[in-house]
Amino acid sequence: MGFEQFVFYVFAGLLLFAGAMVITVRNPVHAAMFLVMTFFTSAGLWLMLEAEFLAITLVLVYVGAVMVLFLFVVMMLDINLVPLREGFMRYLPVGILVALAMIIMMGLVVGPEFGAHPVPERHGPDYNNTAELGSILYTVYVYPFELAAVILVVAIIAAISLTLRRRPLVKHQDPDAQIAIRKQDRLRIVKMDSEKK
Amino acid sequence: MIQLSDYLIVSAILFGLSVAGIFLNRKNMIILLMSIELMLLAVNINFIAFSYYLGDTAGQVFVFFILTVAAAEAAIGLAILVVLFRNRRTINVQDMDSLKG
Amino acid sequence: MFSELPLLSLLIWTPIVGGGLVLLTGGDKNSLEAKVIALLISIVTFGLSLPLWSNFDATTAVMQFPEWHKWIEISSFKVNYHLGVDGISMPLIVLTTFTTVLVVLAGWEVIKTKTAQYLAAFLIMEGLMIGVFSALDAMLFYVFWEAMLIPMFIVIGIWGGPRRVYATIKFFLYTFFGSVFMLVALIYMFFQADSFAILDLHVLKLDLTEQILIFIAFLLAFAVKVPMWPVHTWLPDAHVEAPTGGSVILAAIMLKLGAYGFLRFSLPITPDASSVLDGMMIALSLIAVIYIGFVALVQQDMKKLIAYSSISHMGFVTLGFFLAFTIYDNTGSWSGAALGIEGAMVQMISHGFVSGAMFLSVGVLYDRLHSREISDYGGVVNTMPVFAAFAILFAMANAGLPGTSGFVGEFMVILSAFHANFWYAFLAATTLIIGAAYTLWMVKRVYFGEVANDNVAKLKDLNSREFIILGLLAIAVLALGVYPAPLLEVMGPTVDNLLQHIGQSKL
Amino acid sequence: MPFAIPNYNVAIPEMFVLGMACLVLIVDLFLTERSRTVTYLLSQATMVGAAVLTLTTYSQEVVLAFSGTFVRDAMGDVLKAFIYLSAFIVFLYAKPYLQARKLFKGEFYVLGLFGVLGMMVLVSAHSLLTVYLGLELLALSLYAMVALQRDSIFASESAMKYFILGALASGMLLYGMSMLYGATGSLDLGEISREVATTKMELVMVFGLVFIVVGLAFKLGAVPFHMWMPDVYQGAPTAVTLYIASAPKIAAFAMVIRLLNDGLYGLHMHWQDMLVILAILSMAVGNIFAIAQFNLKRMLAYSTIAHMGYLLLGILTGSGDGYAAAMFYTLSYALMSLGGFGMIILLSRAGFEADRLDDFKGLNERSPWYAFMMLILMFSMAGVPPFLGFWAKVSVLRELIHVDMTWLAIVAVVFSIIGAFYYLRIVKLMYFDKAEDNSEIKQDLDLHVALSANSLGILVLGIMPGPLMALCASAIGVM
Amino acid sequence: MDDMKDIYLLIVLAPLLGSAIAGLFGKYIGRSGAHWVTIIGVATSTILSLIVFKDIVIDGAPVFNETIYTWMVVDGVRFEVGFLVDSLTAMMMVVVTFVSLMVHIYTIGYMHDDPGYQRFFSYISLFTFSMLMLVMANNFMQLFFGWEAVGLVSYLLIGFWYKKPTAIYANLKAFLVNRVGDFGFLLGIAAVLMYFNSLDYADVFAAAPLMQDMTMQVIPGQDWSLMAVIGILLFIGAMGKSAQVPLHVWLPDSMEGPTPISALIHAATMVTAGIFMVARMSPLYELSETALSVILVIGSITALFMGLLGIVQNDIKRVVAYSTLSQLGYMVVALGASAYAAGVFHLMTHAFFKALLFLAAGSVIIAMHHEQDMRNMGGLKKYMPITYWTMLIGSLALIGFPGFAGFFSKDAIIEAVHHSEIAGAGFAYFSVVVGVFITAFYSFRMFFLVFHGKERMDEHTRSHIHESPWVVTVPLIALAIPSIIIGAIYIGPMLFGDFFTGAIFVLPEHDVLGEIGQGYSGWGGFILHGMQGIAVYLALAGAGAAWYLYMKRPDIPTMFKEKLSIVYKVLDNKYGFDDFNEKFFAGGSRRLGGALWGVGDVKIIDGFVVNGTAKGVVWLAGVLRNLQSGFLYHYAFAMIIGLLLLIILFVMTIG
Repeated sequence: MGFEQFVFYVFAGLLLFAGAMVITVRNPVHAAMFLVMTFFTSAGLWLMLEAEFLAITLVLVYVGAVMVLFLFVVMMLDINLVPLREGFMRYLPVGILVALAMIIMMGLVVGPEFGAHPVPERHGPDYNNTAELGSILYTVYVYPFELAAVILVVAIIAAISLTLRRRPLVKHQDPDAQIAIRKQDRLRIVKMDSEKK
Repeated sequence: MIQLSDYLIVSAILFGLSVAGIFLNRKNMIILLMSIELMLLAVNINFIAFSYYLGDTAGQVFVFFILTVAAAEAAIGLAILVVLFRNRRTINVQDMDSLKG
Repeated sequence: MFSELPLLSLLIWTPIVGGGLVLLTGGDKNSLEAKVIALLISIVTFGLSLPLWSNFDATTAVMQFPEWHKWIEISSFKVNYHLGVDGISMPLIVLTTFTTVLVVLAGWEVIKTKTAQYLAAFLIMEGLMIGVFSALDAMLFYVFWEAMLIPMFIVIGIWGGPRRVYATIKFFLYTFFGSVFMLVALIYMFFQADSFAILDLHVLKLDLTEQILIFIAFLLAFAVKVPMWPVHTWLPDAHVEAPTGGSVILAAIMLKLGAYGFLRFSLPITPDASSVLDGMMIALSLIAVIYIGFVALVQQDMKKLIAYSSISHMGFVTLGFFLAFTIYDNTGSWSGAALGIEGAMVQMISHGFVSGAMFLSVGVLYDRLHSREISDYGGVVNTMPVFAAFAILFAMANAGLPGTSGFVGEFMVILSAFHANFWYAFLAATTLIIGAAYTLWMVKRVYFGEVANDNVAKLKDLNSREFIILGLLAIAVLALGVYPAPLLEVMGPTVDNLLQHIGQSKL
Repeated sequence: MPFAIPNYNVAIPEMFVLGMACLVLIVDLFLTERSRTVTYLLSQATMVGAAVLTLTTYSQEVVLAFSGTFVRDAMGDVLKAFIYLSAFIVFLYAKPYLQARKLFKGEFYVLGLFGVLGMMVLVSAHSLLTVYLGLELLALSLYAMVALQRDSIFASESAMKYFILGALASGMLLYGMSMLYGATGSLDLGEISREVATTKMELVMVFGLVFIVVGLAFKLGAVPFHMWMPDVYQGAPTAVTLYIASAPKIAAFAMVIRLLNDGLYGLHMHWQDMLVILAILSMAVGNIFAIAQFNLKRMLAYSTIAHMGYLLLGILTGSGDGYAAAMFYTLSYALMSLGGFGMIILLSRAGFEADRLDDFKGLNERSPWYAFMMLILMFSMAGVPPFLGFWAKVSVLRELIHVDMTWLAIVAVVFSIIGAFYYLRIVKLMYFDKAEDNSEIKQDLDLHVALSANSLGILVLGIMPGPLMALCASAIGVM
Repeated sequence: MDDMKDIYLLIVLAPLLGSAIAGLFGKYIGRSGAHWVTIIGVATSTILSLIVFKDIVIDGAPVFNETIYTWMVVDGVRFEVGFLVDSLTAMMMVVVTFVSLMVHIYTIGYMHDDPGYQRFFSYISLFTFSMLMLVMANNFMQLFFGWEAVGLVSYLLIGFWYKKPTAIYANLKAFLVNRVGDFGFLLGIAAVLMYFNSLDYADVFAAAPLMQDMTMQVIPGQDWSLMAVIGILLFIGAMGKSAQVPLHVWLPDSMEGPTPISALIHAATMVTAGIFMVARMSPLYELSETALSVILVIGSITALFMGLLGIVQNDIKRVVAYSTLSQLGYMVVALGASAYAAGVFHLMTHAFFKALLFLAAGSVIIAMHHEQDMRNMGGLKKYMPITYWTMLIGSLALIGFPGFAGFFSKDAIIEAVHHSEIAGAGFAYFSVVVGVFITAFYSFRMFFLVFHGKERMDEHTRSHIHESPWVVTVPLIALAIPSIIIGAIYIGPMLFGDFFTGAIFVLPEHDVLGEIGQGYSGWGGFILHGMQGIAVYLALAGAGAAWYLYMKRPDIPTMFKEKLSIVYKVLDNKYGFDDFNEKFFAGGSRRLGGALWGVGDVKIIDGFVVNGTAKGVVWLAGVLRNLQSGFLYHYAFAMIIGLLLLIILFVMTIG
């Protein structure tokens, strides 16, 4: 086993361990922490695959931003954790069974098909992953790039419009609406049979 | 040497874990979201592995976009979660059954 | 002058457009203008159908008054607006226009709510039914065929009796169930023939398995409509719950559509399958005649009784259609086969008059007492002698008395059945007894005897509107019974042509 | 790498919609509640403008742009035109509904416009990447729109369900895409198509295909990936349901064609079998479940599931005619569904959602005209001639029979009989029952006119379905 | 010949026209208008019929056989309406129109107070039309038309008093029983059409000999003679119309109708249609001894057993009715013995004297204020002399008193049967001979009970008894005359002469009348020959026995009734036919119908299949909807499991 393989197995092992922990730990904060660990370890794997830019992005964006967001929400919502774990053990066999079936099927496909794929030559030290990505991102993939921007805009709009509360905690009147209200907006006359005893 | 299939199998197991996560954490919305992040991570590993072994950068570009979109998705997802929590004071999936049948 | 006009199109669209007009008057109450417009339109339509008869060339079997326009044309789908009539369809169209006039009249004072909608539904239905009879393009046929269900669904559902919702949904789903398989069969054949033209389908070569499957698909559609045993149970419910007009149209025209389908589609398109499966068809027909006859005997509701009697009579129609092959197998000649088919067709027309008249008669009583139960009546002849005279006439026609139209078809079919097999004729002829039994027993209980109760004592005899309706039908019933030759003349060449066609195997 | 200026011309409609969406977003900031109509008008103008831009440059030619990530062809243009039309109608119908519920905010229109943009991207996608991005753009807009009614338990619950399941589905779709990428080494659909024809990695392809089909099935709402639909349709504000139920289905159709035909036609024999299973399940589940519903929106959701089953029938034939039939089905469905939800809006008013079946009781007495309009819609959905829905069903059945799958056609018609039952029930309620609620129907004139035009259009197209069929056929290129 | 055609048309249409006017415009033309218009119509027919009779029979004009119009042409077969007038037809026309005319006149008196006066005249004129259509037909289709039309009128007339429950029961019964006969008749016609490809008498008769050896398989594998099948099927029709056992049950009940109807339809004309038909079809029947045997046996059963029932009847009309049944049996026996001419001859004489008996009975009934029970009569002789004497003439004619019309015809039948060698002839001979005694017994039982002995009616009735008005008595007298003389006049030509040549066909080996005719020497000789036979003495013995038992020793019948209560009961129940029919056919049909409906339609087809499917789907929907649990994780599971299954399914199939 060469060094490379060793590193791979360490990262892969940690990745899978952390992944397993994410779904099994009791506390969402811990889960988030293990998720961070999966990001770090997979970033390591990506580095081995010469995807340096993405590895760094993963750490920066995901660990730095997304997971913080997660944690923030977890803290903010002040969730009662106990009922959320109910049924965990009960469904463990099913979960394992399904997951195993899925993994076996996937393994059966990707294992033999890609088992003997030629391993490419490593790039030399002058290889700049970021530059290469950048050059096609802004040329060949300029259209998707713009779209990604739009998606981010939508996300912003959505997040704001869903969560922004104007003047929170302040009760106020809206005379406009009060005056504009009509009887039939509030009141619905329902005909009912007189009750028979 | 590390084979392409090694990466793919790691990714497959990760995918399997995310599926198991959905089965196991049936009530906790947050972990459900995290499971989905795991699934996307599995996909990303696939893409990058392919990209490397095929010597084609497009796979990495795809991952780039997946990361972007997933971040946006997470933002919206969490926003919806917040709205939901404000309405119901819980994120227990079990309580979310006013629409059924 | 009529040869230049697109007569068939006019016949189809005048009532449909007219129905729209009536609808626009929006007469919600007992609106006179809606009624007058509707009556005018129905009379105009009837008038338009007369040149169809007078200008009809009874010496040929080709389609007359043809119209052809492209309708839908894309690479894999060609549907044309193709109309025409022959000796089979033309009399049925005239029957339709005639009956509609009566139906419009029949609802005159009776339908007090949503009159305009009621009348519009019937006019639209009329147009659609004429469309079914005159369509020469299978897809066009299907469109009319299915569209017709909608107004009927509405008519039964809105103006029907207490169980109308059950009845009308049953009616719709039953018939819908039958027809969708036909749609599949039609499309299947389209790809074989690259045409939806019915006449092209007639000459389409099909192997026996295909024919049998297609035959069964058609059978489902037409058997439900006719209706044949055992898919008949929608009819009594629909009839009982429908308003009088609905019952009349249902019995007089709609049932004929199924029978017409057998002639237009099943027999000529799948002659070999018809020949293979004719035993089943005959068996089902005879079951309808006898089984349903006995069932009719025990009905307590007049409309139900007449409904069952309709099924039984329609059994004769299907019997007549499918005798041909057995006749050929048993006697080695086609002699007697035309008798069966034409007999069945006369039976269709006659049943149109007779069952229509009987439903109208029940309607007359129902309008007065709001009951259809036989036991609520008795001795009606004492208070309504004129009406009773009509009712007995129609009952006699229903029992197949010579001199009335009811006799002609039954007589011909039984004669033809004898050519096929003694026992077919034997079983068919039992209707002479059973038919008379259920009809006259009802007459006895409803019309004869002492005045049964105060309600009957208060009955008023026919008013002039009712008199005209029943009178017209009585004339039709007697005329057809005494002199059926003109009708048969019209049908003759077409039926001969049909027989010649089905005599040639497609295999 | 040399940088070539991309051919922007073909994407002008997209750019226009994007620009207008941003404009609306900004303008809306400066508007008061009262003048919010400006937002509405601008949105409608966007749709009209986009339609003009698309249709004036319509051509049968296939143009690839942006390094092959974007394709413009006749099918895309026609579908886009109908997407604009649907969105236009949605905006129109939605207005009174939103006004009555204090939801008449800029966000609805902005998100709606971005959603349209997402659909356009999806329609014109020619790369796995653009498919994914278009899908997400659309999906994210929809998630947000569903949750827009923030104080509604139902809306937020359904948004959550929609979101989680949607994310799961896109995860699966992505996994499939990764497999495809691995097997073909390209994201470009044209390239993939060529590779599929030659590659030896059939197993991986089919493996990836399964995931892709799952993703598509989710978007269409095919069983068993349909379960979000009833809840979302019911839970979302009707205006949003209206939106979800119409235009996105057109886009989903395009997505299916892009992926399965443009990219993976070589695997037709495999995806055909998958679609057969999905189609049968969808028709069965959709039609049977719909019977048990008491909520019209929910019932229409199940009916949509069934419709998607029929739609799949057309696609699974794998022939141009089949696609044309499916496209015809999609457009017909969109029109009918707009009408159906439009009727709910028509009968609703502030504080009252007319989404129970019982709310339609006695409509014929309250308003014969709208009862008649609804009757047209219901019979059309049931597939009864002479309405558009009939021809839609005929078209897909026809193509099924054309490719010798008559047995499937028979299965389909059997389920359509079951389906007819619940549509009839609506007609029954409207025509045969007494009204529970006799209040007058008060809505703006434009809604009345549009809804009438919508329903009558279905009748007119039912009588004259030829042009629309021909349009679909020529858009697919099988004239 | 054209003018003849017009005459025939007029004969037929005159009563129809009268009927239509009286029926449709009865309200406007009033009572006298109604009877005048119908009587004129029928009188026209009668006079013209007599002219035709003279023309054809006396002057020997050629047989008329022409088509009036073509009803329809189908499949190369012409269905036509046309007339065949030969001696048989001419005779029937005269009988029908004459009796009908008498009945019309009589009705003026009999129905004097009835509110349905116009309707009644309309019906009987319509009947005349129908009956003429029947007898004048030159083809089977028209025969069937007339056949059914007379049935219809009979139905209407039996139920004329539609308020009477018994009347409307009887008319329904009559119609249905007749329909059973028609059922066979129609099948017979169908058989004729199939094998002869024509319904025209002339064509069929001409082709019949060629068909003699043809067979058909009614039951697969069994070859039956075609002629026998056709003959029996047609005869089933005759059994219905001419009330032969077991289809006789309607005739006694038909007495619920007004008496003129009983005379006209249920004695003189309609019921003899079957006899006429068989005689008309003689060219066919001659070809099948099997059919003739059947006819013979059925006829003799009817003759004997129906006569017996006459003994126990107390209703005056029912006695006459059973005598009619019995006499019809005689006629049928004659037919079966190939003595068609004798049968028709008896038909003719019977028409007169039986009409006479009915009308006379009607006259009694009028006098008794519509009381029909003989136990409440007696001693009417002094009140109603004309009725008395005419009734006596009728009775003597009926029992076959030498010299009276009935004697000739009945004796001829007895002789014919005696000579016949067809299977069953022995039994038939026994029946007809015993029948003579029985006939005489019940006839004179009635005669004595009505006109002689104690006056058993109540005071009120007695005070009002008087002879009937002239409109009643004139027809009685007019019918009494032929009842006496017609037999002597026509026995020669009809039985032994060439009266029916060309109309009735008899094979030489069946020609019993020919055998008898060899010894024939005028009507006087026939009487003398008759006196040597046993029949005359039996008749006298019967009449004497009636006198002894009912006038002299009325205690004996009462004693019999007690001692032989079983026999009496059987007779009183009319051998149980009615009970059996009521229970088995009527009740059975209703039960069967109820079962088919309740079980077949309602339970199985509707309940189980149709609604069951609908309910099943709805139930399924209700159950399955729980799958849509509302829980997000269930939805996700569905997706994941769906994915997994798809993977397994598709990846496995490739791998």
